Formats: sequence, C-alpha cells, structure tokens
Amino acid sequence: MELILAIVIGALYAAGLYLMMRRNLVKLIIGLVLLSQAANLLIFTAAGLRSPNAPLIPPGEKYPVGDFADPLPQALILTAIVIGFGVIAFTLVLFHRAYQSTGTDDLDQMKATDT
Amino acid sequence: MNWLIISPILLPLVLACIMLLLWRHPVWQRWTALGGMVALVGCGAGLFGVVYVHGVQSEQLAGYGAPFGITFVADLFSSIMVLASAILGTAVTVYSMTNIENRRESFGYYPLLHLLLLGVCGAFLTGDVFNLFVFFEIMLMASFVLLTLGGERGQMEGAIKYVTLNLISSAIFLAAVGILYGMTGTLNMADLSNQVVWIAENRPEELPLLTILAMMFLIAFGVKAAMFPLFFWLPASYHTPPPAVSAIFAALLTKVGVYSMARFFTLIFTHDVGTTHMIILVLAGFGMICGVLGAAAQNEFRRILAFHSVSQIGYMLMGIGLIVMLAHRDDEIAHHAVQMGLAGTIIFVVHHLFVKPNLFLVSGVVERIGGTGELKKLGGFYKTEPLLAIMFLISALSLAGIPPLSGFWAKYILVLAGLQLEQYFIVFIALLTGLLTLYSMVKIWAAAFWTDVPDDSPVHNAAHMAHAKHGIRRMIYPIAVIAVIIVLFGVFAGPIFDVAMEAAAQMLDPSAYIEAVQFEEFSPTLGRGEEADS
Amino acid sequence: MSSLILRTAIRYLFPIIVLFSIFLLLRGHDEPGGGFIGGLLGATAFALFAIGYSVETSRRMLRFELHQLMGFGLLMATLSGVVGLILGEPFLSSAWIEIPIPGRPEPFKLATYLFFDIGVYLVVLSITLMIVYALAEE
Amino acid sequence: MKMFVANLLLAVVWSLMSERGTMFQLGVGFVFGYILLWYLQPLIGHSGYFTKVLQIARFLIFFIKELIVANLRVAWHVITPASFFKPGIIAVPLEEMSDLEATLLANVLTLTPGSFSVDLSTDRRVLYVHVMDVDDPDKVRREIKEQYEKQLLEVMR
Amino acid sequence: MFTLAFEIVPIASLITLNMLAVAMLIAMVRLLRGPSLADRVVALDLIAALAVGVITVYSIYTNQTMLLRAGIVVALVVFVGTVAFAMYLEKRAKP
Amino acid sequence: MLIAVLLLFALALAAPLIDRAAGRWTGAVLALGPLAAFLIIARWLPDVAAGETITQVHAWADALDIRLSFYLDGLSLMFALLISGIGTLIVFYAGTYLEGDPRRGRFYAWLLIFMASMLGLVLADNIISMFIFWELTSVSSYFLIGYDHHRESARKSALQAMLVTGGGGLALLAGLIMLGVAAGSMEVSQIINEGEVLREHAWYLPIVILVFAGCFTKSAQFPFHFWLPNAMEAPTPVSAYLHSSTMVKAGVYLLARLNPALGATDVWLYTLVIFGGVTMLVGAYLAIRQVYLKKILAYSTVSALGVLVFLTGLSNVDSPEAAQYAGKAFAVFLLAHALYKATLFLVAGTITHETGEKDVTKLGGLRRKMPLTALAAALAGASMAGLPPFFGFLGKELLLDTTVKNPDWMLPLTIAAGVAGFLFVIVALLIAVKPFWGALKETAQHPHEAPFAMWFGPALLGSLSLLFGLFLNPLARPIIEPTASAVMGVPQEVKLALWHGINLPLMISVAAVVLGILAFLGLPIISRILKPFDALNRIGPERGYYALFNGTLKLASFQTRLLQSGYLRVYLFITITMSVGLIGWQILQLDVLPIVDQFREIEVVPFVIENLYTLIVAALILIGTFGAVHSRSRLSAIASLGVVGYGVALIYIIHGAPDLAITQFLIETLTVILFVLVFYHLPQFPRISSVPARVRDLVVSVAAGVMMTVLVLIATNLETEKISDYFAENSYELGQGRNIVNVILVDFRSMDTLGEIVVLVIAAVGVLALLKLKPPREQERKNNPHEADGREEAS
Amino acid sequence: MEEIINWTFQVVVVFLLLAGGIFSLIAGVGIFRMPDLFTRMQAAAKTGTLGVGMLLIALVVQFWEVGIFIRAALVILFLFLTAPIAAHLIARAGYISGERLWRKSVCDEMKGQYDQVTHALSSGKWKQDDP
Ligand code: NA
Ligand code: NA
Repeated sequence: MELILAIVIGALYAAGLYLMMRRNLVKLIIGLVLLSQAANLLIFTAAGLRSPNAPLIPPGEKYPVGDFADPLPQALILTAIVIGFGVIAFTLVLFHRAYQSTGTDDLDQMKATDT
Repeated sequence: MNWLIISPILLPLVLACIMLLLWRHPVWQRWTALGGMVALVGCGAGLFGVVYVHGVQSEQLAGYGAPFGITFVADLFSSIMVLASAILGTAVTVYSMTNIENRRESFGYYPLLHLLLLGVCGAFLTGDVFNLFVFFEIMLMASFVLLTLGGERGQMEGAIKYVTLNLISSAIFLAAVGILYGMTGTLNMADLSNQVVWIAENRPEELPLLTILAMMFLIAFGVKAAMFPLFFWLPASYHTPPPAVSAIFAALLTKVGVYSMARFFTLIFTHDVGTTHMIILVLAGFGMICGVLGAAAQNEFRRILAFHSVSQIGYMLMGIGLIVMLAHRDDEIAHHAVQMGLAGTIIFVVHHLFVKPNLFLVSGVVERIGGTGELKKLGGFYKTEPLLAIMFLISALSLAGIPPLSGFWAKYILVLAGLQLEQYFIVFIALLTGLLTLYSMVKIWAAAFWTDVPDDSPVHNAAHMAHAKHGIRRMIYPIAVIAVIIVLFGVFAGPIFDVAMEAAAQMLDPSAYIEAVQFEEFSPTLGRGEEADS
Repeated sequence: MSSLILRTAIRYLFPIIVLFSIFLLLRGHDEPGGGFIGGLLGATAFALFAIGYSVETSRRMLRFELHQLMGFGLLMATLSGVVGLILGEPFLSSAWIEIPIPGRPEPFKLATYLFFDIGVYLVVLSITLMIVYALAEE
Repeated sequence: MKMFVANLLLAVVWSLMSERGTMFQLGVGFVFGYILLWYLQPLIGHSGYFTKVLQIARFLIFFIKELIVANLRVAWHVITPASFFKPGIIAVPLEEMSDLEATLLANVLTLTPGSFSVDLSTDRRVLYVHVMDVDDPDKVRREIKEQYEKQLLEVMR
Repeated sequence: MFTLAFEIVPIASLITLNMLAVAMLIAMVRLLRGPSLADRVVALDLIAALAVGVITVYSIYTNQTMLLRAGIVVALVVFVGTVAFAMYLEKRAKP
Repeated sequence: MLIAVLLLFALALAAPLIDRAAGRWTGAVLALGPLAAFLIIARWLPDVAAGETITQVHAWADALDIRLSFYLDGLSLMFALLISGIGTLIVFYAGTYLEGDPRRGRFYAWLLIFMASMLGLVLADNIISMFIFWELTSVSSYFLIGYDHHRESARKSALQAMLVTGGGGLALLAGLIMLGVAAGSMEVSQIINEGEVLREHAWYLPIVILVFAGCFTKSAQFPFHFWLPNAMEAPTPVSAYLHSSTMVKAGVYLLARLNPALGATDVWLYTLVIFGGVTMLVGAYLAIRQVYLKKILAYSTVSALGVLVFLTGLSNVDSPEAAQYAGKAFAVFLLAHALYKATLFLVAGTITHETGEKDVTKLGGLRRKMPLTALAAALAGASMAGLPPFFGFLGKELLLDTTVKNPDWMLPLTIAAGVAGFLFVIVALLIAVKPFWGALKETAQHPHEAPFAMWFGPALLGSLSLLFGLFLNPLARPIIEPTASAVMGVPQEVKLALWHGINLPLMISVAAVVLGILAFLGLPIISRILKPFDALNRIGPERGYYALFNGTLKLASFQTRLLQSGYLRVYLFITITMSVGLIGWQILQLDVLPIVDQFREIEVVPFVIENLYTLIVAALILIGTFGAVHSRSRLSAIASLGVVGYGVALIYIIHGAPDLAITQFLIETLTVILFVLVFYHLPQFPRISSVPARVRDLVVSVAAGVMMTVLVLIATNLETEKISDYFAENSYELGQGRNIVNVILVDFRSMDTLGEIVVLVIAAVGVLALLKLKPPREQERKNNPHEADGREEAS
Repeated sequence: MEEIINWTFQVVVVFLLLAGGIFSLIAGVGIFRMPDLFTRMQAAAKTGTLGVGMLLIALVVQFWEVGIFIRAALVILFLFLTAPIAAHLIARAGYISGERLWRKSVCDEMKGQYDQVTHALSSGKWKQDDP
C-alpha cells in the first residue's frame, strides 16, 4: 500500500516539477497544483496508513472503537490543503494579471526585472 | 505572561480585523495601524524585558501541554527579533503614509502590513514545526500581496519569480514536516530536540535519516533566507514594489528564514554538525561573494540594495555554519568562539534588520524627488538634501561594516569567531565581501549624491518638486530615527554584545529552551484500558 | 449563463446546499464537517448563483458586504480565543457555558470552539466568494 | 400555508440529516429553516404545490421502470456495434408550463430511455431532445408529449 | 445462527469497487482522448459520479456510515464544477 | 585623552553650524579645537620625555576586549602633537583658502572627523579601537579627496584611495585580531611586551603579512603608492594635512608601533627594508618627473614614507649601533618631514590660490609678490634638501649613518639613501626655488601676498624646521628620545648633534646637494632624456589596480548574467538540482537495501488482488498526471488535474479520512472553477521548449520524484511512537467532540487553523487588489478600449 | 426467521452492488465507445446515475437505518436532479461551441436555432407570433 502511494507521490512530484520548468504560465501553475497535491499525499503516507476507519468517536463512546486512522496528519493536511487553495487562487490571478500587463504567457519574456 | 507572549500575534491580528472592517476608510486604517505598531513595540519591549530578567518563557496555546498542543516560546533571540521587527514596522508605517499612494492604501495596505508582522512574529515565537509552516505561509502570502499591490508590470514579473520559488520552498517545507512526523512522530521543536538526543543515544543507525531531514529544512529555509544558490527570487522582485514595501521585505522576510535556520540547526539538527553546518558554511561563503558581485553589476539604487542582501545573508549564515567546528574541537576556546559566532549572527541579523530597510527608505525619498532609481539619471542629493545624504551615509557605511557603526560589530564578531575557529577561508571571503560592499555603497553615493543633477531630471520641474516634497517629512523622520538607532547600536556595542552572547548561549545549550516548555505527561494505555472495561 | 433549466434547478438546489453547509458547520465537531467544509460548500452555493444568474444577483442574495463578513469572521475566531485569555487560561483555550435543554439529558454546551468554527465558516465563505466574484466580474 | 409546509419539510430534513432524529433536532431545523426561508423570500416565488400522492406514486413507479429500461437499452447500445442506432435531435413543442415543470420534464426525459434534453428554447415553447433511435421524428414527438409531458403535468398540477 | 461459509457482502463490495475503479479508468481514457472539451467534461462528470459510487461501496465495505457525507458533498459540488466548465465553453464560443 | 578626541568629533558635528555663524572667522574659531587638543596632549610632554607612559581606559565593549583605552608614549605623543599642531594651522589656513565656498562647513566637518580619527588612531591602546579610528580616517579622507565631487576625476580618485586603503584595512583587521588573539591581549601596551610569544606563534607569518597589507596600502608603499598622487584631487589644505603628518603616516605609525612586538625577524626586516627602499627611490624619481606642484610633493611624500618604512626595518638589524641609529633617524625624519612637507604643501596651495597656476614650469619670480610665502618655502625647502642647520639635515644624516653603520648590505642601502637624498634636493628646489626665483611669469591671476591665515601657518612651520635644527637638544630631544624608545621597544639614550665630524654620510650629503643643484639646473634636459621611460608607467601597479577593478566588475556582470539570468526555469532548475543534490547525496549515504528487501518479499498476485482498487485509483492519478503534463489543450489539462484531485480524495476515503476527502473534493472543484474563470482570458497553449531542455528537466524532475518516493518509504519503514493517541483519547473529554480531526482543528491545534484563515483572508485581499487595483495607465486602457494598443486582445 | 431476513438482505445488497457496478461499468464503456458527444452523454447521464443510485440503495439495505436512508435519498435526489442538468449544460455548451452530431445521425432540428451572439435558442417553426 505504502509502496503504491510512494510511487504516486514520486510521480506527482516529478510531473509537478517538470511542468514548472516549462516556459508557459499555465503549465507553471498546473505544476504548482500537482506539487501541492504531492505534498499533501506525502504527509498522509509518511505518517503511516494505519486503518481504513475514520478517526471518529462513535456516539455513546468516549474513545474511538477498534483501530482508526491517525487524525493528526489529517488535520495538518486539511490546513495545508486550505492554505494551498488560497495560494493557488492568488497565484492564478497573479498569472492572469501578469499576462494582462506583459501581453504574453511566455515566461522567457518576463525577465525585465532581473536584467 | 499569558498576554505578553501571545500579544505579538494577537495585537496585529485583532487590529487587522478592525482595519478590514474599516475597509472603506483608509485614513482611519492609517492611524489604527500606527497605534498598533507602537503598541507592538511596547509588547515586544515588555516581552524582551521579561525574558531578559526571568529567562526563557513559554505558553501552551489552547492549554494543551507539549508535545500535543502548540507551544509558543520566547527566548532572547526571538524576543529581540520581535522587538526589532516592531520598531521597524512602526518606522515603515509612518513612512508609508506618504510613500504609499491612496489607491494602494485603499486596498488593504495597512492590514496587510499588520498581517505580515503577525506572520513574522509568529514564526519567531512558535515552538511547533507545523505551526511554523503556517506562520511562514501567512508571512509569505502577505508578502505576495504587498509585492503585487498596485499591479505595475514590473511588480507582476518580479512576483512570478518570487511566488514560484517561494512556493517550491513551501512544498519542500511541507514535505519535510511530513517526513519529520513520519520519522519522529512529533512536531514540537523542544520534543524533537529531546528525540534527537535520544536517537543519538539509543538508535544511532537512524541518525543519517535526521541528516536527510536537516537537508530538507536547509533547502526550505534556504530559499526563504535567500541562501546561495536559492536566492533568485530576491533580486528579481525586491526592487519592484514601492520602497516602503521593499524596506519591510528587506527587514523581515529573509530574517525569518535565517532565524528558523538558526533555531533548527541549534535546537534540533545538532547530531552531525560536521556535515550539516559545513554545508551551511560553504553556502554562506558562496553567498557572500555572489551577492556582492551581483550588486556590483547593478545600476539601479534598489537593485543594488536587493542583490546585496544575498551577500549579507551569507554573513548571517556564517555564524551558524561556524558551529561545524564543534565536530572537530571540544575545547573551551572553540565553544566560546562558536557562541561568539552565533552571537555575531544574531547581531548581524538585528543590524541588517535596521540598516538595509533604511537604505531602501532613503531610496524611496531619492526616487520620489529624482523621479527614478536609475543611478545615471540621479544626482546632486548631497547638495540639495544634505540631511538625507548623512542618513544614507550612516546606513551605507554601516552596511559596509565601517566602524563604529552597527555593521562593523557584526562583521568583527564573526571574523573574530572565524579566526578563533581557524576558518580562515570564510574569514577571507567575509573581509573581501566587506570591501566590495563598500564599493557598491560608494557607487550609489557617487552617482546619486555626488554627481551634479542631470539636466533632464524632474528636479528642475517646480510642480514635480512641490508634489514630491509634500509630506516628505513623514518619510524623513523614520529614516532619521533608524539612523540614530544604527549609531546607538555602535555606541552601545558592549551591552548589545553581552545580550547577544546570552542569546547565543541559550541557543547553543537548548536545555533552557526545553525546560521552559511545559510538557504534559501522557500514557496512551490509560484510555484504552477504560474502553476495554466498558 | 442563460439556461432556464439551470436557473430553475439552482433555485431549488440553493437552499438545500446552504442548509447542508450550515449543518456541516454545526455538526462538524462530532461528524465529518466543520467550518471549512461548511464554508466552502456555502460558497459553492453562492458561486452557483453567480454563474447561473449573475454576480449581482448572488451578491444581493448574500446581503452582507464581503469585507465585513470576512473581517467579522476573523475577529470572531480570534476573540473566541481571547475568551480563554480573559479567564486566565492560555490563548485559544476552550470555555463554555452549559445551557440545560428541557427534554434532553445532556445540557447544551455553548462553547468557544463553536464560535471559532463559525468564524472559520464566515471567513472561508466570504473569501471564496470574494475571489469568485472578482474573477467573474473581470 | 405553503411556506409552512416548506419550513416543516426543511425541519424534517434537518432532523433526519443527523444520526438520530430527535425532537430537539427538529426544533433546531425548524428555526434554521425558518430563517432560511425568510432570508430567501425574494427567491421563492409562488408555486402550485398540490400533490396527489397517488399520481406521484404512479409516476414514480413508471419513472423507475423507464429508468431501468433506459439503462438496459443503453447497455445494449454500448455492447452492440454502433451502427444499430439512428440518433438525432428533434424539437418537442411544449404546453404552457412553469419553470419547475419544464425543468422536471427535461430531467425526466434525460433519465428515461433513448432520449435526453439538450436545451429549452428561450421562449420556453420547445424542448430540443436528443434521441437514440429516430425512425419518425413526429412519432417520437408524440410519444414524448403523451407519455411524459402529460403524466408529469398531471402529477404537478 | 445461520451463517454463510463466507461473508458475501464484503466480497461483492470488493468486486463492485474494482468495477467502479475500472469504469473510472475507462472514462479517464475518454477524458484524455477528448476530442472536444465537452467530451472531457462529460468524462470528468462521470468520474465524479463514479467517485460517489466508490464512497458508497467503501462505506459498505468498511462498515462506516460517516463516509456517505463525502458522497453528498461530491454529488453537490461536482455539479458546480460542471456548470463552470459549461460556462467556459459557452463564453469561449462567443465571437 | 578621550576628551581630546571627542572634542574634535563634537566640533566636526558642529562645524557646519559654526561655519554659518562665524563667517570669515570660521577658520580661527575652529582652529581652537585642534589647538585645545594640542595643549591637552602637550601637557604630558614632560612626563613622556621623562620616560613615562600614560594609559587611560574607558569601558566600551569589554566582553569583546574592546575598550576606549589610550596609551601615550613617545611615538603616540609625537604623532598626536603633529596631528593636532599641524591640524590647528591647517584649519586656520583652510578658513581663508575656502573663503566663499558654500561647502566649507561640510569640509570642516569631514576634516575634523578625520583629525579626530587620526588622533584616536595614534593614541589608541586597544588595537581594535585603533582599527576603528583607522577605518574612519579612510572614510573621511574619501570625502576630503572627493571634495570637488562634481568632477569625475575627484570621485574616481576618492574611490581609488578608499578601495586601496580600505582593502588593506580589512586585511589589517584580520591581522590585528590574530595579533590580539595570539598575544592574549588587545592592548598595544601589553602586546609590545609579547614579542617573544608572538614570534613563536603559528600565526606570526600571517599576522605580519596582514599587517603589512594594511600598512603598505595606507602608507602608499610600492606597489600601492599610486593612489596617493591621485588623491591630490583634494583641496590643498587637505593634501598638506593628509600627506605631511597624518593619514599616510598611519601605516608607518603602526609599523613603528608594532616594531617591538613583531620585529627582530628576517621577514620583518627584509620586507620593510626592501619595500621601503624601493618606495623611497621610486617615489623620489617619480617626483622629479612631475610638473604640477602638488604631484611633485605627493611623490616626494611617497618617497619619504619609503624612508620611514626603510628605517623601521633597519631598526631591527643585527648591529645594535645601526639599529639605534635607525630608531633615532626614524624619529627625526618623521618630525622633519612633517614640518617641511606641511609647509611646502601649504605654500603650493597658496601659490595656486594666488596665481591659479599648478604647473611649476609656468611659475617664477613670485618672491617679490609674496615674500613671506617665499620665506616659508625657503625654510622648508632647505630642510627638505637637508641643508644644515635645518632639522632635515639631521634626518638625512642619521639615515645615512644608519646605512653606513650597518655591516650587511651596506653598499646598496647607502647608495639608495644617497640617491634619495639627491632626488630630495631636486624636489626641494622645484618647490621652494623654482616658483619664487627667476623672472616673474604671467599667470591667470595677479598674485599678491597671501592673507595672514595663509602665510602664518607655513611661516610658522618653516621656522620650526629651522628652530628644531638650531636647538636640537632643548627642543627636539624631549620628543625624539621617547619616540625612538618606542620604536625600538627599549628605552633609548638619544643625543642629537648636527655636527658629527667629517664622515662618509656628510660627504654623501654634500655630494647629493651639489649634484642636486646641478641636476635641477639641467632638469629640462634630464626630463627629455627620461621621457621615454615614462612609458613604463603604463605597466605600473596602477594598471594592475584598474585591471583588477574592471576585471572584478566584468566577473560581476558575467556571474550575474549567468545566475540571475531572468529565466524562471533556470532558477527552478538550479533550485531543484540543488535540493536533489543535497538531499539525494544524504540518501545515498544510507543503506537503503533493507527497505528494498522488504518490498522484494511482496508476492505480486496476492498483492495486486488485495490492493486492486488502490492500484486502479493510483493508476487514475498517474494517468491524470500524465494527462496534465502531456495535454496539448489547457482545459483538458485542467480536467486531468481534476481527476488527479478526485483520485487523491479517493485515497483519503480509502484510508479513513472523510474530512480530508470532502475538503479535497470541494477545493478541487473550486480550483477548477477558478481555473476556468481565469483561463477564459489566457491565450491558447503552449510554446514548446527544445528537446535537450526537456530531457534535462525530465531527468532532474524524475530524480526528484524518485527521491521523494524513497523518502516516503524510509519514513513509513520506521516504527515510531506518534503523539496522535493523545488526541484520540482526549478528544471527547477535553475537546467535547467526536470528530477527532475537527477537535484538533478547532481546539488542540486551533492556532494552525487561525493562521490558515488568515492566509485565506490575505489571499482574498490579494486577489481583489490584483483584479481591481490596476496601474492608472492600464485602467485607462481598459476604460477606453478604442485606444488599446491591441496587445491585450491578442487572445 | 431472523437469519433468513438477514440472508435475504445480504443477497439483495449483493445484487444491488453487482448491478450498480455493472451499470457503472457500462457507463464507462459507453462513454468510451459511443461515437459523438450526445450519444456518450446518453450513456453517462443515465447509466452512471442509475448505477450509483443502486449502490446507494444497497447501502440503505445494508445498514437499514433511518438516518442512512434519508442521507442516501438525499444523494439520489441530488444525483437525479443534477446529472440531467449537467448533461443539458454540457450538451448545450458543446452544441454552441460547434460540437456536431455523429455523421450517421438522422436529423438535427436544432441546427441554426442558436443566436451566434446572445446564445438565445429560438423555438424554430413553433415560434409564437405574438411577443
Ligand atoms: Na548620477
Ligand atoms: Na479551543
């Protein structure tokens, strides 16, 4: 199980990074999204896949019954996902505006501030 | 204590909320912001005072003990950073009232400034790795928005690089947190520190795994700190927003990276300093040279300043990197010198936190009057704005490490530590970099202050000058105040060094930090047992 | 989009989604859900309106100004943490008042985390809509 | 009166959404439903909602039957070579009906055999339907009107 | 107590789960192939519907009723996504 | 002593104000400052002459061993008196020299800072304090040299001086720190007693080299001498001050100061003698090749500095007698040179001030127009030429005595000293005789005798050259003897006499004077002969400076073009490669085989059957990823991205994370909506990068991916105790919630959540600002689409 | 008796599960095999919805609780409401953006009825004369 997910994570990272190194704004952001998916899945997997049961306490009980998935990484990922959403939304609009003001979506033509 | 340690994040947060509610009243936001910043200075000073007198302070947020709840810890280094950031924030707020146009003000400039400080202060104070990530993201997001606020083309282009590279760093940070949790099962920094010691004693075969983690955090913080060769976002973007924003960025953003690196590589990753800190040291050296050469190649006021930061980050990392010698020497002199090196880093960080922004603030006045930041098109400021010239000089010479200003002390302490630790090469680079820094400062001076006013300068236009001079005092006063701080920094170098040594001592011996954190006893079988009965 | 079928469907879907989002918010402490999820779902409902009708209509449906909602939500979440501070506990510590409910064995607990979650809900709802509206108006 | 029914419905839905529907939940649901309906006043206009239970039941059974048939037919189409069917879009003129009725009709048509609603004309007079087997367009039109439109309108009115 | 030699529901769930997964894969091929955007959107929509199915079956398989809530949200929200795509398609078609 | 230094610093800050208030009396008023300092220092003259040393300590940064401590012995007294004494006259002189210049206030500020620093430098006991003053002299001289900053040459020369002396200064810093560490003290008064320790120390050689680097650059020793003549861009009072007694002598001072501590080794002796000797000759030669008054003086200063270094070196020779002579000669020559050089510079300034002419060949016959100036020049010139009974004579005699008395290298050193003396004569004649004697030449301005302030100083100093010579023992000895003692490190008994009998040095002296006069008369001819050799200047060290300077700038722009290229993909490539390198390198240090073995044990068929749906969902994600990478159309990339998101959500469902799955589904959908809203505006897809670039990027990305896979496997392979049980067990009792994840979010770790909504708020404000707040120009274009330049409508 | 009911329930669940799975599979195959957008949607909108619906009913039978019933009903309601509308929107948008019918299609009475600019759909020959 971990093996499968580890490979998926690796593939997501590879694809995300590869896309980010293209010249196109759109590919860049798609790469970013893949990267954030990869990171979330990584936390999930690295923390250990303990059980298919959600970490919920059944009504009438004080503690979860039987085995249950580790809740902490879930909380962390939730936070990371939502932060990632904010970041992606902003970045997306930024790229849109960059396209508007430079008139191109070719990143190679956006180097006026460096040189 | 409850209030004091949380105030550096609570205050900006509440005020930012209020300013958001005052969205349509930018002028009210201004004064709210200023009041908030002043209050923040008070909180920072109070926190520093308490820590200075009573030692490391901590708080378990939401009342859950470590390592389960989120810990806030204030030691000397972090409280100094909070205080310094607040002072700088106040200065920049005043400056912004003139420097930031109304259209920017009315799109949340002041709340953003506060939220940026919230992120920064949170990053300084938190004792939890994931919480640090969250504060990094707050800071980062606020910086994204401040960087792009105004929508100029240059801002967009710079921001793309800034955003992308910083997001890569965030992704690495997040991955590192994930792996860290997977490997150690905890997120609390003090607990991690204990774990590392435990692993070193009981399962030494797992130590290389910690080194891998160290490398991940090194990269993540390295990007934020603009460490060589991860600095590209900085020269690409720092000069694009209004100078007030450049200033606050130069003051705070990279510092948080350096701070985190200093924290992690003294508190947690001390198991293999021979490898990890050597890498830091080498990269520090490259950064110094590379940054200063980059600055030498620039021809615009703020671009020079921006590129320079890369080099100064090198200095800051040097003090951390010098810990490498603990892998080879265990004598008292070495320990003292390592402590001194770390104190050098702390002093350099604080020094740079005032000096570099002040230069950016000066550049803002120069650009406002001269109409441009291009050195070729500037001139005559020594003649027309002698006071500004003096304040530039104080800051520039301090940056170049000219005694007795703040930069000299920072450099001197690092060099002294480096020599005592027999790291001659890095000392050589540090000194050489100092010379080149001097060169690029002098370059600005000669071009913008010494040359005559160019004929096509807008300075000759009376209408322009009337507009430029309007409200310029609110730009000059903060510059003057920081300049005074820089001078005082040199005058009181002795006590400042003593405090920095104390702070470094706290960092190098994490026991005070760990003891301050309120751990909670928890034995996981208890609940299960009850459940089994029922 | 000017599809009558869609608009009609939205009119009936909208209340269900909003109701469900509030349900997710309030039951989130015991079952899957919570402030984010509720807020996001609520935002989806309004976004649906913005797409099917217009941003203006959607805004009118919302009635509150987004900035205010956002600032209010954030303030609410923050202040729910301050309650603990005022009571001498650390920041964000929970505090609650027990309200006995007739016909129910357990009293209802009006707890700070509830306000925290409502704050989260409001922030998530308002920021999502802010982004969607701004983009849709471009 | 209509409002009250709607409100009650919302309250029931609320109470049932949680694990154990209780009177307490019903009360809470009622309050929320009330607020919601009050809030949505500009949205929910007048809608005739007299329901004949029998008609509904009959229609539901008819609908489920049609649904299953439809699926089997699609399955057949999927399995057999493509040349077995003769698709096309035909226009079905509609009676006067409310938005809801038109929408439901479109939905029902989509879920039932061989047809799916592409769009409703802007003047709401014609429903364009994509049909899998068009032998005679007029025949299809007639079937749709008699089987579905008529029955649905009966239920709705 | 009458018991079967083996639990048939879990096995059936597993089989169904795999059928759903395969269906998703096939739909994925359509998504990649297109040719038009509308085709891809249809495929995406179907994949989302199948995801609801997966959640349902998995609830049965692991005996967790709480998972169904995810199904409700998916059903609701995927629709919104599809609407957005459709809007994009239409907007793009404007001359 | 601190009071003297601080007084001058304070006066510097007040100078601009005083300048405004005092008007034409500024010079006189400000001169009171250095005069006071002079008197304060002079107070200790009797004590020092009696062989005492005075130490004063003020705390500063004690933990760093940095104190504002002062140490007064003969050497520092001599320098301090010169600095404040000549300083008084210079300040007085400059008031008139710069009459009417609006920049005079600033000029005084820098001059007084310079003076204060110089005073601090020579008085400091703590070597780091000394270094601080040292750097301040470099900085303030930058502003003095660049006084006429509207001229590019002034800016360039100032920069050159700053870089050369600043570079040396940094070396010196390292050297001084090492010196302090090695000696175990940062106080000069201690260090000079640690000679034994230092010479044995492993750091001895580096210390010496670094100190040399600092001193040679500062004191313009060959090959760093070039900056000094260029520094003549400064106003003449500054030149007079910098070159007679101060800045350039700081290096000499330090060498002499450390002579007892670091001397008495071969490397010290030979280096100083060789560099000093060469500088002495090169400087003097170059001096006579100049025509501008100040350039002549500047090169002669270089030469004189050479002499002083030369003598410092020689004070370490084996022969005690020669060494003693060297020490004595050093002290005498130092004083003599300061007196006559300051005079001559001021005279040169007066000449230029009155005539507007700098070229000595175009001057003549001024003695009638400006008799007092001529007198002062004559006095100083005589001293420089080494004529008895002037004080300069004694200096030259002692120099020759030293070389003659030293058995090693006697001949070459004596010849060198003799030649230098000969060249000095020519220089003296050029400055002191040429402009004043002969026929009056036409100049731009009509010369008059200079105002009082401008002749008083030169006249006084010139007279002192004579007075010191005449009253050697009562006047000069009290200061010469302790100075020599300080240089030698042991108390010296110094007896001064002009007349040593007819001996070899005297004969050489006489020869030098005679030949010098002859050469002066034949100078035009000699110049013509020497002309071709000027070509050598082109390969001189200044060329080296410029080569290094420009080379550095070229390297800088090359490096910047290479690294900061502006291509985001390059930045990313470097960043990713760096990460893969650092992390991957550490992974390779590990023994990964156990992990691999663990997976080797997996039986394929049962594994596949058991994990079939996971595998298929994984395949779904992978295909979606592939689609996102490979897709040619944007929207299908987005759709693929959606599938990836849904797939990940299913993974969360499968592993018991319904909250996560719901959030993921929602976010995914919202993201799709945002993409759709934005991409509606963006142009069609993509430009394709070159195949090698793609292959390169692919390799790096795949490496990064593999690395992450391995990392995950490593992390999951460890058995670790996690903190999460706490949350499970306390969720209901402490957090009052059954959904543990939610309880963590709103209670246990509510700070994370609070932070996270802050991020969202900021993001929303950002989006709003980006979309609604456009630059005025762009906004305008949007409002008047007819005027649009069409670029934005390109889609 | 209880066992028999239990057993029957299990069989029903298994039947519904398998049937739902098969219909879903058919939906997948259908969307893959059908020749044009509209025929694909015929497959997806019907089979997918029914397949998932059956699975939901299986869930209800399996757990046999009121809460589950309501929630499953809710999902089914959503699905049956939204799936056809989504199909309609895509079809409409696809048609407007130039999606053509399969070449063997018999007729297209919608052809030319969309306004190019406003995307208003005319009712063609059934258009009423009065406004
Ligand atoms: Na210029
Ligand atoms: Na709480």
